[in-house]
Amino acid sequence: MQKEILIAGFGGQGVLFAGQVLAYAAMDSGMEVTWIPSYGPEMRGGTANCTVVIADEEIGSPLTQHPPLAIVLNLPSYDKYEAEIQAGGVLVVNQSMVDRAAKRSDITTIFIAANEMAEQIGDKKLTNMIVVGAMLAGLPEISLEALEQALKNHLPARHQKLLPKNFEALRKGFEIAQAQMKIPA
Amino acid sequence: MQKEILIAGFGGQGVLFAGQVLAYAAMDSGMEVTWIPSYGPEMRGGTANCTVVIADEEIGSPLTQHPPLAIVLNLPSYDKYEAEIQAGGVLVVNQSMVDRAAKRSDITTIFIAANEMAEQIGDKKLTNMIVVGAMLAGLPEISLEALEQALKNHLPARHQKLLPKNFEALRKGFEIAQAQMKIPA
Amino acid sequence: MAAKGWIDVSDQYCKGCELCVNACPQEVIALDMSRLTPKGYHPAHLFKDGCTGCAICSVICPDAAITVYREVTRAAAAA
Amino acid sequence: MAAKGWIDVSDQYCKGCELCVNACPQEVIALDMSRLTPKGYHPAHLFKDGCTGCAICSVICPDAAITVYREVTRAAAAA
Amino acid sequence: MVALIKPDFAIAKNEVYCRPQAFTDISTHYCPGCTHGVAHRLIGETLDEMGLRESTVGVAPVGCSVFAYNYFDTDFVEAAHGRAPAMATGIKRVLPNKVVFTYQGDGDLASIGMAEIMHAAARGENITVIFINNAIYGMTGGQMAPTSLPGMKTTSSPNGRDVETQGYPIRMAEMLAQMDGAGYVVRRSLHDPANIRKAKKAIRTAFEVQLHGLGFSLVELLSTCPTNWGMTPVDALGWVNEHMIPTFPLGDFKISAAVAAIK
Amino acid sequence: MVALIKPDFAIAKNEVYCRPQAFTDISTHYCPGCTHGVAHRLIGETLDEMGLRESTVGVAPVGCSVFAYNYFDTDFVEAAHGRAPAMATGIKRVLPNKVVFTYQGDGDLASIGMAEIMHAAARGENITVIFINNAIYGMTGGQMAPTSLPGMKTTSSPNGRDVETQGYPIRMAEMLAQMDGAGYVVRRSLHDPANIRKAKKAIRTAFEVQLHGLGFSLVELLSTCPTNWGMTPVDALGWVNEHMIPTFPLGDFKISAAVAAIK
Amino acid sequence: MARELIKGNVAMAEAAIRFGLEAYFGYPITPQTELLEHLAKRMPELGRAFVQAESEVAAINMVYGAACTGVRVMSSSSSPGVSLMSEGISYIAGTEIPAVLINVVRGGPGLGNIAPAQSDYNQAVRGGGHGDYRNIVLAPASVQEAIDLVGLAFDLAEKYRTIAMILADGSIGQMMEPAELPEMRPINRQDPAWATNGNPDRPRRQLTSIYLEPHDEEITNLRLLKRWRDIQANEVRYKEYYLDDAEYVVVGFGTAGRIALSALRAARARGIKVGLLRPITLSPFPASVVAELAQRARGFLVVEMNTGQMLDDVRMAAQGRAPIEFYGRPGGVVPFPDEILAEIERMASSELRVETDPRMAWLERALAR
Amino acid sequence: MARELIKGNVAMAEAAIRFGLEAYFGYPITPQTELLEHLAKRMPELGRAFVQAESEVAAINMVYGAACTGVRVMSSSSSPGVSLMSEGISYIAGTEIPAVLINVVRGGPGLGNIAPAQSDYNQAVRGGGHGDYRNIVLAPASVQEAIDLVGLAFDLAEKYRTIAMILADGSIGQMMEPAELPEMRPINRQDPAWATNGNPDRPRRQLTSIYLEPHDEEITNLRLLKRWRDIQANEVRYKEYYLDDAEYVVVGFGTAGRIALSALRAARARGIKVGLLRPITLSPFPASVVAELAQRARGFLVVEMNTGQMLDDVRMAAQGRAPIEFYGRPGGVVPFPDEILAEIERMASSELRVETDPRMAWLERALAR
Ligand SMILES: Cc1ncc(C[n+]2csc(CCOP(=O)(O)OP(=O)(O)O)c2C)c(N)n1
Ligand SMILES: Cc1ncc(C[n+]2csc(CCOP(=O)(O)OP(=O)(O)O)c2C)c(N)n1
Ligand code: SF4
Ligand code: SF4
Ligand code: SF4
Ligand code: SF4
Repeated sequence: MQKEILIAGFGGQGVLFAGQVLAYAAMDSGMEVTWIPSYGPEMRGGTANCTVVIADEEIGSPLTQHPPLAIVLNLPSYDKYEAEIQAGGVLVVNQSMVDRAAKRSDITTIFIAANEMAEQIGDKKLTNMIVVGAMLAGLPEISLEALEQALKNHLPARHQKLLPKNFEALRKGFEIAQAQMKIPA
Repeated sequence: MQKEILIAGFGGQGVLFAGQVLAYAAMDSGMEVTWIPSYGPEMRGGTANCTVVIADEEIGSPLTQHPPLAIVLNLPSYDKYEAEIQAGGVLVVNQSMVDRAAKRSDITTIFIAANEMAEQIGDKKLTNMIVVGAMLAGLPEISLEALEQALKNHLPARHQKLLPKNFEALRKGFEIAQAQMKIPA
Repeated sequence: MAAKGWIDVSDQYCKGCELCVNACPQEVIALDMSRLTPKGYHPAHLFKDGCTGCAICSVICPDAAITVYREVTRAAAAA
Repeated sequence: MAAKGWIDVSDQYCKGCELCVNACPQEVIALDMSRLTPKGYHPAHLFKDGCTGCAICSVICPDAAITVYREVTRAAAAA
Repeated sequence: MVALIKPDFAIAKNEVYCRPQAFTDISTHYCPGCTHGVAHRLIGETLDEMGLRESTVGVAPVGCSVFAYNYFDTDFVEAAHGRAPAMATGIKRVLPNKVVFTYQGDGDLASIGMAEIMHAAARGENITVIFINNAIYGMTGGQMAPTSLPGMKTTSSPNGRDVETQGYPIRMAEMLAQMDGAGYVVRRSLHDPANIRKAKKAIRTAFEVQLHGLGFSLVELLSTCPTNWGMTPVDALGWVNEHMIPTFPLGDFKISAAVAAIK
Repeated sequence: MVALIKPDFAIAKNEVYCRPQAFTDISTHYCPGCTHGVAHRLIGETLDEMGLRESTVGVAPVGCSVFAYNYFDTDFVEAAHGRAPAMATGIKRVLPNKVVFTYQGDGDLASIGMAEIMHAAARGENITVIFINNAIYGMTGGQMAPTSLPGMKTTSSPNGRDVETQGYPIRMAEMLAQMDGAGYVVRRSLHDPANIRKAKKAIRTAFEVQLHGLGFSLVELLSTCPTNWGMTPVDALGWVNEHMIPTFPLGDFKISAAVAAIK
Repeated sequence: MARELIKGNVAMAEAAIRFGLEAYFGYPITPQTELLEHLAKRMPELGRAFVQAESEVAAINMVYGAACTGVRVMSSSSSPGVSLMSEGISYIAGTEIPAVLINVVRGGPGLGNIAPAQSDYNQAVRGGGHGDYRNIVLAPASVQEAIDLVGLAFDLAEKYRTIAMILADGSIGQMMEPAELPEMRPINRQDPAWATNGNPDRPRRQLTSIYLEPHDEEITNLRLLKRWRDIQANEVRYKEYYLDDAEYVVVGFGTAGRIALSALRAARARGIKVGLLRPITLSPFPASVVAELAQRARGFLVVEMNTGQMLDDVRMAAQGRAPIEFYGRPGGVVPFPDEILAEIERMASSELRVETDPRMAWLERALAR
Repeated sequence: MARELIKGNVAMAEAAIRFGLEAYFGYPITPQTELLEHLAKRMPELGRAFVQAESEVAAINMVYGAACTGVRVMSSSSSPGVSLMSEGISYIAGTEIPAVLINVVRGGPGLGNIAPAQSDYNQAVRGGGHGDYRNIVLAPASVQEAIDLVGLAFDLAEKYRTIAMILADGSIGQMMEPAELPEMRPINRQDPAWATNGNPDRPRRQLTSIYLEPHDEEITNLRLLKRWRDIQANEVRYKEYYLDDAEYVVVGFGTAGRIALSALRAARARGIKVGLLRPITLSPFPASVVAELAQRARGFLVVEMNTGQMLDDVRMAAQGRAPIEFYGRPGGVVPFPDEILAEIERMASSELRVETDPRMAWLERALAR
């Protein structure tokens, strides 16, 4: 088994941490994993993305051109990556920053208004956890529990108090995605 | 035809210029020639030497281990190079700085008290011209006239007035060497 | 009567850094939260009357985004 | 009565630069033209009486070639 | 709140300020509120006013201003980190009648480029140097610079610059003023409009010094790095005033007699 | 003239001066009368008097003093041209309790090594630098140095140093004194016994500064190059006095409060 | 110790500390900076030496000085910075003292960019500095391997009194992977017989790279080469994948090598008998392995993130016994497995000849693209 | 013009002037210094730019700046100084502008000594700097050739917008030979389409080596390699001696090559059919000539004043078709013809095999000596 997950958005949307949480969960579940960011000279307002690869054997390339799974948090990323997803793949789209419909029908696109939902839960920093939760619906290799455990283990001490809200965000995202995918819970 | 001439002594004895005069004469006589010095960090009191190669075809190595011809202006050089001369070769020794006899009988060694002779002529800077003149006795390829011409052409303007004395030095050296070699003029 | 002024802020250059907002002595500049520039910033704009065309905003603007105009009063014209 | 002094100049180190000759206040040092050091220099030496052992030569010598001695007068010894 | 209507007098002939001619129409990559942009603007305005746009060769450094060559409508080259003064020397010696200037940050000029700037000044190299001192390495993400203040937290002095092991800030203007070859060496700040105006005057003088062939000219500009200082652009201006100026006093450190004469 | 007879009192116990213990018995390669030798002697004597021979690591430069490591009976390394202060930093940071000193010429320290010496001083690196200023490149045969005097003829300024194109002499001691990290920076001369004695005092103080951990210490010594100046050793001393001292005034340029306290 | 998810740059820095690093000297440069930043924090905590040097020139000469004292010392940089170290590297090699250097390679030449590249192979392997010397060069392909190679680098550097350089790339430096760090190893300072550490009660020691007498320098050059012979004999390291029955052999190091592995699996899935040789020691190069493979392989495919540098070593080792093809992505472009798969298929389905210059043949294809 | 007896260093300096050198930047170093000193005198006389830089780092960056203006510019140094130029050289290569450099090689590594050596071959040919680029490298074997190659270097540098380096050695630099200098060529400044010379009435120009987008850097790398392909195709230069009927081929460049010639004559006198290939362009290397010779030669003897650097290029070109032997004198030792003669005789009288690594085989012999 090997699966690649691409996560893309604006700097500041928590793209890199979202990927790391997935990576931690995969590692703690005993899988091989790589996480690699796009990096550049210090400049504000740019886009950021990272690729997470999980597998049950030694991982070759940490990058892939056509990932089966992806999360896009803004319109530019959606425009850039929608075409790259493997047929049959799953794409989670942050509807709050995207004002258009899906162009592809050969992939499962999950629309989720992550910003608003995050603010409902009470912290818009949770946007990334909502979409990560949603992604799990298409990523059976990582259980919701494993992800929560990963957060417990790796969320910096000063943020531990935020764990409940993070869990809530994950669950919300997961449930909505499941609903959209019509996969019986 | 190819012949190598090694000239060695203390810095300040005019070793390098002696070699250059021979090189100029060879060049002006239409031969191929190379002149190469030993060079080192700026330090006084060291020994200096140079090798001149003359030939009638493209010259390969500008250096040789066993020259047929050599001039040594002091004892250390005599001790160092006497053994290296080709059998049958000619070695001109500045007797003024050397207090021992020749060790080899298979080469022609010409002893000449160059310092004293130079001072007789009136300028101890002429020591090198005396031994060069002597060397010509063993170097038929370069005529005394050619050497004098070379001096005329290449002695710096400010030293031109010294030409007559230089000529005298060359001749003196040449004659004594011829006498020692018993070669009919 | 204070000179009358106006500023145009270029959407192409403005990065919404608020240095002009802070520098404007008349306090008539603000970021326009209702608009985003192509680069995704809320640009500065005049939000009320009172601009004297003193051009201080253009002196502090790191992105040369501001063009400043001043009405030429009869007095000034005559001088 | 001036202190009596003496210098030994090492043939191994002396390069005949004459700095000591020039520095000696008593003018009792000269190069010994009758001798050559292994390196081929004429070494410095005391050429007449009068060395006070002031050690100025050793202060200027670039090659630490000079050893200076001074006779200990009764006065000095007592002190 | 209703949007204001643009008045009729807001037309070209009534412009009191507009973007310099010497600028290209490329928007800079600098972070919002970074005063690198102000420094650029002052140079652009000066090139306009002195009519030098078409006879100038600029030398960009390695640093956040590495792309300076994109923003000025003049010939430009991009130097190796710290070597802009050497590169400018090469250009100026071949083209003595052109105006040659370098634009350098503090890591570029005061750290890796120390030898090149010192010797350009010692040679009295007839070039102009605009030195942006923001007390930090911007481009690489906020490491300590030779100009970082004692105790200043950076990514390579996480507990604050410890002068015992990491040394003291270097005052380059004062240092370079010691060089006989230096004609004009001053320090200005970009933290408010009044100081920005003074900075511009200094830049103009520096270029005039070069035009008159009066030797090395340098303008050190205290500048901000909101991003790596972790402040808003506005707060960053205040930080320059409160913390940098005490360590890097503003002033004229070298005005040679010849320069004084033309001023 | 009869040779004098060595008197009986000329025995060990009556020695007023003899060759330093800290010297090896190797005769130096320096030209006759070159005051590099005097500088070496003063260092040797100081190491003796302070008992540092067995706890010192010296750093030799590239220059005529490249072989300094042969002459001192202490551990020694030989640095790349101009980088002795960096190499010394590497050693001192690992061995803070050892005495580390560099010995550098003006080409080494003031030309190619400008950045390393300036930053060693800025860091307040706790090392001692003996800086031999002979206004020329000795080892390579007499090219112009950053310290060559205006109009001075060298093999790379055959018509005399033209300050317009070749720049002005750099006064390193004055320059380095500007650094907050510098504890002790002075200039002395080796042209006569009185000055040589002063030079030795300064060298001793510099080592004491290091032992007390009071930061960067440097002693600049005006020195001769009879060979490349084309003078007799004696005339060369005079030339230092008449021509070098006016451009490189002797004096104390930096004595930090802490250093003043121990003096 | 437990596996943790850790970034390559941080992993190499922390590994160096645990393997006994006593002094670090460096200068910031992307994509290596996290390495310096980690040490800026950790070394002072541990009372060890950390200096942000004024430049890479100064950094390498600080390393030179510290190395002379016999402790474990390191510097790290990226391409342009390593070029500035060339003279110092040559001095260290000529002085025969141990030092560890890390080059997190970026796109070049010149300022280039900060993306992952392998274009400093020649500089690292053929020696960027002047004079006759060779450095040990190690190429990690994963964060775990990067950690392990840091330890190996220190051991080999000390064993052979030489420079050991880790040639990583931006991707190794920036990637996070689960990896296990070694235990913190206590520092026990040795006093190697050559170290100029100012210790009393022994004859003075000197360390220099000068041999004014050509004869002495020649002896030194031969001593270095003799040592290199031993290194070649004892220290070659590489990793093999599916080589036993391989008809085609892909050769790639570091990131290019691990990406090739993905392509390999796909190719195997399509029934192509292809294997992978991933050199870990780029210098000494596993020449004998290549020579042996050349006897039986139908063809080689060399894959690099440059325009073909290790390619020369493969060609020299193969001595014309098997055809060699090249595929490269220079300038900071990281190839995708699909591209390499396509090359493997092209190779497996075409008539290969030894004659052609693989680099230029590839160039023609690349320009055609 | 008449032949004059002239020193190599002075000859190269004066030749550069007559071929239109407009700006020189350098730093003194033995055995190159006379070159700088000659220009220190002549350039100001002619109103051209001469700067004794504060270091080689500064010198190469001054060259970089002056080269951007499109005039003929040069620097010269010797081994350690050239190492310090590595970063600047990489920048110039990445910016694609012409410049001429002269390396009068001395013994290394490190400070080494000042005697003649050829141990910077790898640095010059494989590029001491970071990133993918190649320089043209020319190796003179006589003063006359040094003069001619200075002219060629300027022409090729401009034709291909590249660095042309002359790799001489202390012996070429210090030797005097009769030679003919070119006429003084009048300077007529061009305005190449790329030169940043601040001229009015045209769009601004930029010269940089930065390509932040990997894709752009890749295109640049390929453009450089394409140019290199043309250089390889058009600019290979070498000299042949007695190759027509040669059974054995000696390969040597520069001083080693001309010394081999003496040995060759002696060997011929003893009836050994041996010829000499003396590469003049070390880069591009005359690989096809070697390949062609490998078809018929019984064996090669590579002779270098180093531990075997060009040797790799000969091996790569021969592709195992003929046995290759090596003889080297590193560290500043200049071999005598007799030594090479002995090697030729050894080769002619022994069973040669391709397998062995010529460098290590030679090392064993050298250590046995
Ligand atoms: C030789 C070399 N070393 C290091 C770097 C990495 N680097 C790029 S910019 C920079 C420092 C920039 O700081 P500064 O000069 O203060 O300019 P700023 O970004 O703050 O404007 C460094 C270290 C490089 N590009 N080249
Ligand atoms: C990188 C490098 N550049 C140049 C040289 C050549 N070189 C050796 S010593 C020296 C200058 C010596 O002058 P200085 O430092 O004043 O010392 P001095 O010989 O006068 O005592 C130079 C340029 C070198 N060895 N290495
Ligand atoms: S200062 Fe300029 S960039 Fe900043 S907000 Fe005002 S107009 Fe925009
Ligand atoms: S000063 Fe020293 S070296 Fe010079 S002559 Fe006197 S004793 Fe000899
Ligand atoms: S990082 Fe700092 S210096 Fe660089 S552009 Fe941003 S604010 Fe300006
Ligand atoms: S060349 Fe000059 S500096 Fe060097 S040893 Fe001789 S006199 Fe002293």
